[in-house]
Amino acid sequence: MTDPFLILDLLLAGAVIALAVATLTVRDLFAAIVLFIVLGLLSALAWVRLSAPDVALAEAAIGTGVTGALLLKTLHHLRYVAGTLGEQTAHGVTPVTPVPMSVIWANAAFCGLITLGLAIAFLDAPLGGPGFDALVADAIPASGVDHGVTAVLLNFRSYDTLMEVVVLLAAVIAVWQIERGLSEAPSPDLSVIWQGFARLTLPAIVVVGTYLLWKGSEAPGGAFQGGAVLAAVGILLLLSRLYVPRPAHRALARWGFVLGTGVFAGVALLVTGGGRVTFEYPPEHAKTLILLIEGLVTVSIAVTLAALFHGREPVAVRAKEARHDA
Amino acid sequence: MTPDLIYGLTGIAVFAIGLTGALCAQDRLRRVLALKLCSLGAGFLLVVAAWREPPAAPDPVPHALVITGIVVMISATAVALALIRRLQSLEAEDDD
Amino acid sequence: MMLDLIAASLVVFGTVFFIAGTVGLLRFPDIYCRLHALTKADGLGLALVALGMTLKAESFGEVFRIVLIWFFVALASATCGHLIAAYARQADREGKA
Amino acid sequence: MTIDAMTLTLFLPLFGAMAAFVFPRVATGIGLVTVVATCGAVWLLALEVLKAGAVVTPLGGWEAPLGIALRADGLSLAMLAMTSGVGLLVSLGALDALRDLRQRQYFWPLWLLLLTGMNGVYLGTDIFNLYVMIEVIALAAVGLTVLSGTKEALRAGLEYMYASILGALLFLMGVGFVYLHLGRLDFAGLLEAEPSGALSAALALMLVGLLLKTALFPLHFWLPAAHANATAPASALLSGLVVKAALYIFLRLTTYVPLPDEILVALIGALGAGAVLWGGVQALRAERLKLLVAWSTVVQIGLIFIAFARAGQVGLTESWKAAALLILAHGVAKAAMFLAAGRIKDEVGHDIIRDLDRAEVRPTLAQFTFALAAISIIGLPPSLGFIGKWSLMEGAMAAGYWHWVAITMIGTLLSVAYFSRVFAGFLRFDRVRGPVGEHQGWALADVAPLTLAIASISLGLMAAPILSFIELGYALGVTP
Amino acid sequence: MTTFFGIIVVTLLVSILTGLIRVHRGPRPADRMMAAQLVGSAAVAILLILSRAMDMPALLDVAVVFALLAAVAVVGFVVLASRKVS
Repeated sequence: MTDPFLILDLLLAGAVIALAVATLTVRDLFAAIVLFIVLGLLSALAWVRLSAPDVALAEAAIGTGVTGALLLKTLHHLRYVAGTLGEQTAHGVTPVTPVPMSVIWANAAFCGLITLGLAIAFLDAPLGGPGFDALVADAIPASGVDHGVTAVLLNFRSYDTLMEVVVLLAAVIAVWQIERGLSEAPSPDLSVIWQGFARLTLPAIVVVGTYLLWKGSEAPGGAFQGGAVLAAVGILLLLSRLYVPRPAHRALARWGFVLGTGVFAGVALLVTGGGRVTFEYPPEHAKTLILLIEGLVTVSIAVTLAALFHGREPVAVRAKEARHDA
Repeated sequence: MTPDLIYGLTGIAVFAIGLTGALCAQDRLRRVLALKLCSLGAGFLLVVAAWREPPAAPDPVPHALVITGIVVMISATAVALALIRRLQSLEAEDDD
Repeated sequence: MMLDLIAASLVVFGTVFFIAGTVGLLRFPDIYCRLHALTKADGLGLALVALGMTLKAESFGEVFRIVLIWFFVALASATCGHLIAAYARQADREGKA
Repeated sequence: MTIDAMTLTLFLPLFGAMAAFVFPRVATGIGLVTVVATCGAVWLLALEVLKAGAVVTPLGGWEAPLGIALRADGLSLAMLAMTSGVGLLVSLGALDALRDLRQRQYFWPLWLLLLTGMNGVYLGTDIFNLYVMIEVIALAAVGLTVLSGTKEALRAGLEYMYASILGALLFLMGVGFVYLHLGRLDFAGLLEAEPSGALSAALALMLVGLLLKTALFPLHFWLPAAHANATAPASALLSGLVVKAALYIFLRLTTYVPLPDEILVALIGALGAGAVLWGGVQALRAERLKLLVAWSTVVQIGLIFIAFARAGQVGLTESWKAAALLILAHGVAKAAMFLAAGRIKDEVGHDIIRDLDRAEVRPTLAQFTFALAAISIIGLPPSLGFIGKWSLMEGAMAAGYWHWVAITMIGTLLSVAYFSRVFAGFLRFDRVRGPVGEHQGWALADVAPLTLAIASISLGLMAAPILSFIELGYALGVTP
Repeated sequence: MTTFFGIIVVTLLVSILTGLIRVHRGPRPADRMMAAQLVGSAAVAILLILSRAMDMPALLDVAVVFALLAAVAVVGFVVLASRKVS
């Protein structure tokens, strides 16, 4: 009899492809976003099957969770602005001229050709082939942490990781530059039950985020996953308007955004000297330094992701400008 | 039929679907979704490339790369969505 | 062996609840009935599966995490059931008004 | 703590960006100091490269392929020097051009992050790291594009964003295929690799992604609107510097992994020819000055790709110098031109070409600057643009590729034609003009573009040292 | 036992996929969201079982995150959807 896990893999793969098609073809945008979120969850499951729990965690927390919240918020904003916020809403939100079917089919055929070429190239490549396995195994004892992915992210390729945090910083600066103003939307009417929920869950989420961060040095977890889970707290606070950003909070927020990048880059520079180059942590302090960097980067990631969700610099703007920013 | 083969082809298909969507989709939000699909496909490919037949452990480097890619992608998405929101606000103002 | 059997039957029962929930979600006529099906499936199905898995757990840490997961899902599902029902009722009223 | 020049080149703008963001009130001061300091770091690095040939730093002490190494050679230094030099002058120009407090606050952090990203690209030797860097560049560049906050700029910025993300994702997919095939991601691994199907697929994906980011015809659709609608200093940075980062990666990649077929080389040349012709015609039809300048960027990029293909030889071993010269020439001249166009628009109040001669104000110096920059872009001697074009045509003639010569000549004629539309607006005196306005004459804002324009011409006289400098450290030779 | 777990997981996955029809069909946003919530819970169950079947305790952490995010998504949906149109 066939292995049930093979059936599982085939089913998951089929579901992922079908969901990808459905995300782009379903008429209602809200449905498209929900399908996309489900697609993210199923991809995370697939990555679990490929023994990549770190990636599954990151995808679930960032690629699906925070992204889903962002997409829902944007859709809500667009429909609010367009004045079509209702149960049965317009399918798209931006005015479009319909594309002729011929163009779509030509594009699809073109992309089909690309797929074919890529599939052939993929099958041609040596699967389970060369990699960094041996190099990483040799270098892990000197890295200061026991978990491969964390060692790669924060030691072997920490330059990449620094730049990744810089990308987040660039994003939040760009978003603040694009949008501004205070949220004018009324407080949502959430009942007592929600308050009980918030009182119980918010601290629990904080604990889970910290746990993920702390666990990263020996098992799947780490700064990005922990930061994303902490960002979920921020998103819940913003959504329920338990916290409302004010212009006075801007300075603190700015410090929050640059804290992780600043410390990361600062440590990278401070360890130089005595024959060591940038990013070369002294082996005896490597673990401490990595934990320090991870901790502060987590804080920055959480603040930044929450700010990206909020999506505007909290400044007082003139009434006319603010009208449609709500 | 090993998982890497199945999911590798899945990744390529998802990437291609996203590519088609990015070229054809007209709605601004839908184009963002299409681009997210592309990044998901690339993630699949890298995770598959890292997979080794159990009990061998997978290569951690591509995993780290995918995590970086996910974070980079949400930054780009956030900026694109902020642009879309702002643009919609400005366009709505014009219509009044 | 006995433990295995109990764990397996718990997991099977949990799965049956999930299937029942899905059927309800698809077949029930309106949103409130579907909500009813959903919360049952969520709460009971996951509780049974989690209970089955605690019997198979290898360390106390695993048991703790499984209980935590069950707690989260139960709490979230209860709250969300309430919120969705309130939302649907509000939308219904506005629709009629 | 002893920090080498290479690290400084990367980290100075990064710290500057953070400081400028955290202290918005003094952002301008921080920004200027940082750009000057970065120029200094590049200068120190140049001295090291002159002495040693090529400088390599394995970051974290981990040798490639496990770690990431930074490498500086003649070519990367030429790009770094152009970036920081042009960047400094554009920063000076921005002092006057950005009058809105909010624009000033956000210009500096975004521009410094952009500088970090570009410096990272020119020093990078790891293709995944290059992916992250082009994303840093993309986000900062989009932020700069929409700095003016107008609807047109936002629309153009969104299109630019889509193109950028898609280009970067194609590149990422290519990185995935490289890993699948080689199990490593550094340039040295690419150089040693045996050609194969998976590698060709990887290269194709990465190159198409880069072509999209560098806006080669027909993937240029996003460029004109984005560059024409940004504020003047942002346009100068986007057109003069940003597209060059993707071009540079293209140049490196095609050298390390030679294109497998002559037909592909010819195809790239043909796309370049398409860009020259189509961009030229569009520039002739453009109604606004900044749009014309943006279309001329499309033309120039096409020309650079003709230089890639010129030798018609697999591996591009001969043609890269002409391409590098054209990249440098265009970077300097186009920045000057956009700043001058911004000044003209600022003083006249609009930039509609047809009505330029009817303006009541005559921004003489800005017009003079524009004309000087145009000399380099058209490719008249003794400018750097002329040297680049000349070495392109010389090689093409020597190899008997007369069609590339013909395309280059047609492109030159077209550029003379579309720039004369502007000069006609500058020079016609037959209409009755109003009284001369107050901005006329020697304003501080004109100094920066004028310096750039003069540099673009006088650098042509220094072509020989530049050529020997970019060859330092086997820039594109056997040992990376 | 592993085969048994495999069959259970496949059954749960089939139930998820059937539930997706409701996401696709709607008709109301709340219907779609409910179906998504069911998918989330079933995915948590799958992860619980997989963590034993594949012997990867780390999957329990993934399950915790799944459980949290389902809650955040639904709360987000309700809050955003119930803000009044002015």
